[in-house]
Amino acid sequence: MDVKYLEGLKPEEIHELDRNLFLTTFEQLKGWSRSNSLWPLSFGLACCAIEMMAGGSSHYDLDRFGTIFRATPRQADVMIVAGTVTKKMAPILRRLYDQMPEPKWVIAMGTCATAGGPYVNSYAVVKGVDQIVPVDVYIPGCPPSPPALIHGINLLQEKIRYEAKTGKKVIDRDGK
Amino acid sequence: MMNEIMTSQPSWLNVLKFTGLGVALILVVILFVTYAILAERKVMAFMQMRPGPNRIGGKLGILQTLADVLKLLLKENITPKSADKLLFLVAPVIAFAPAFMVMAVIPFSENVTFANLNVGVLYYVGISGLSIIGIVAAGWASNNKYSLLGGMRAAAQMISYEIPLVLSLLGVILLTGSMNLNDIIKAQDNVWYIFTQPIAFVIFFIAAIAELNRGPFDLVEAESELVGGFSTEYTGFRWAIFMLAEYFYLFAMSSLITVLFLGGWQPVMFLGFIPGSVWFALKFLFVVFLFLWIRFTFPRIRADQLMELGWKVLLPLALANVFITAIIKEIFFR
Amino acid sequence: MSSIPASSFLLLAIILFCIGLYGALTKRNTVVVLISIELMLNAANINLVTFSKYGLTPNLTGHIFSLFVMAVAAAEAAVALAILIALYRNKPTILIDEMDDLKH
Amino acid sequence: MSSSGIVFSIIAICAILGGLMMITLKKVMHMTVAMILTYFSIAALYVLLTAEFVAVAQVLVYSGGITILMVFGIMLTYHKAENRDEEKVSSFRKLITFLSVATLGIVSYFLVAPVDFVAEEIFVGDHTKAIGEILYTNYIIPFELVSILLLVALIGAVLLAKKDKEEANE
Repeated sequence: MDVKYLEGLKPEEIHELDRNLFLTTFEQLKGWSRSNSLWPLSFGLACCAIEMMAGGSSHYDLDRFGTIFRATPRQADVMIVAGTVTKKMAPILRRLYDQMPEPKWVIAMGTCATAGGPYVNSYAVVKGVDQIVPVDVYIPGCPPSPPALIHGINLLQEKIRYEAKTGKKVIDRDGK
Repeated sequence: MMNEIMTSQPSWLNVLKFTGLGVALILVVILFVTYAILAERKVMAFMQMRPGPNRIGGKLGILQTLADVLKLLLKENITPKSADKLLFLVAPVIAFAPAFMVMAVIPFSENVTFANLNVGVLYYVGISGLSIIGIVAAGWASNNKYSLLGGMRAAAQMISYEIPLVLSLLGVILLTGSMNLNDIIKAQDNVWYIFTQPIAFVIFFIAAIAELNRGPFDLVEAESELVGGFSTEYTGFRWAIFMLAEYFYLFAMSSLITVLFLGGWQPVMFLGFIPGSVWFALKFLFVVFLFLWIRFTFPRIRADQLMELGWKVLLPLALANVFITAIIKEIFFR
Repeated sequence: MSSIPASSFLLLAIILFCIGLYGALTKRNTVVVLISIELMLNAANINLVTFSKYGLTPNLTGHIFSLFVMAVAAAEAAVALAILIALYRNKPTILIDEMDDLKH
Repeated sequence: MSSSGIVFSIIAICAILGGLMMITLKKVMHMTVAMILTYFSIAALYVLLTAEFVAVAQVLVYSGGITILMVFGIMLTYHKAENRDEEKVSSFRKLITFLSVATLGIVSYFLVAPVDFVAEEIFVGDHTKAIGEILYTNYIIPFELVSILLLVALIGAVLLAKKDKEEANE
């Protein structure tokens, strides 16, 4: 909420105004709706994608959390980077990320997407997808099992709700 | 109602009355759409032996669609840089408006019909054909190869299946002797047309699935080949309007099938004490369930198979049905 | 209903006919020329339907004739577009005044 | 002014607006969409003239069928730089055309203006049924001829648009 046009207020007071009752409730409502309908872009790169598919199918059922895979980035909210990102794939990944509408999130699934994984010494592999796009949740494992993916999605939901409720960032990228 | 409004003096009361009626209907249909989407997900989950959405709104996930819609409303709306801006904005409206217009002729119960047209059936078919233009325009305006292919496929598919759809209706119209939907319901006093016109029903149902772009004929937005079809470039609420139009058509088409083949608000034998609107709702929900069932049971078919089915199987069958119905009517029901 | 004079329908038909004629004469794109011709046919149809309601001997013949006109228009559009596509295959242009192979 | 008068004005404005947009817009696709407005308004006009069957046929044939055909025609052919091509038509030719068309319009206006027939209820009840009966008694031969015409047009269009065998093999 932008209330900076009110002159002569201390930063703390502005912050208080930002978090007043009505706006907070509305922010929380936004957080509730966004966290409960996280539509991932179906974007599988390697073996992690198989686990992601397993997570989407009957036994683990990601649909319980309101998570349905979308084929087009224009209708997706979260990008699950499932697998090794090669340097050749990196620009395409970045373009897909840019095509997603705000607000958007990224989950780095598996050690490859987190930090390069077993291929960290390869000349062709990006050492962690966070060098290309801002990552919200890292899921360890090689590959992580579907429960781990579900845990990651739950963490992201929690993060969205926390940020909506308190107005703080979980990861402060600007260093404030 | 149409004649009333034409002959009356213009007054604000009339404007208010008809706007109010329209808004009431749109609210009912939006309520249906909300829960049809949820039902789709829940029924699909049930058929695939999994729980489906169950995190918000209790075990049944009653608030799931609400969250989805709210999220789509709050999303950023992107207009691609190379898109045709004007048409990109207008296309969802062109696609949506006919979806609501077709509901004017459908008799929901003995008393609730918005316009009792003499050409009700043809009106439905004609107006519903208009939304193809919205879809093609969306595909063209997006300036994206997938969108364009999806739009062209939509046009080809919907035009080809409109022909068997109309021809299968002819059997019903022949037996009734009228294109008025109220007359068609009254003619089903004793026997529903699903029993006297079984071939027509099957053809109509298959053609209806193709007209609605639902599985197994959802080639228009086949994810594995066309990303998102004509709506690939649409974000947030503009995309939601396309979805809304699709589910409005589901509502309208299910109502039409109920009216044409299942006797509309006519009760089943001995159960006449239950009001007609309840009967209508029951039959209508059954048809909707049938649509969902078929969608989750059959795999998507190829584009050439789709065209072959339409032109080489359904069309001759529908023509034969018209021919046989005409002969039978001439011999036995003269 | 009788409050609208017949002349207002006829006037609308004239305006649409003139727009169609202007389009058919000035546009170079074949598809647009076709659309303009369809508009002219439509304007004629308005007259037919108007005189089936107004006039000395109003009857349903006007409706029937407008239906025939529509059928002919549909046939014309289909054949014209087929010709356009066949021509386009031989000479990639859609501009109507460049289709002059018979002249040279 | 009664409600039908207001409705007529709205319809007429929509129809003329669609026509003018068709003349002025640059892109062929936009022109086609503008035409749909006109076709649809004309259908509404038929409803106002109590010709429901003709109105529905208008929507089916024009707005549904012919327009989609045009869209296919647009998409199957190459449309580059519509703006430049339009400019090739000299403004002198445009002016002359406009003047002659306007003259035609004005002359026919003076022909039409004194027409003051009264509307009559030509038929009470089911129009569609009456049309069907006339079509199958008085006008049966034209009706059959039209069906043959449509069949010939269908076959002709398919043959014309089909690729030659050698061409397809290339």
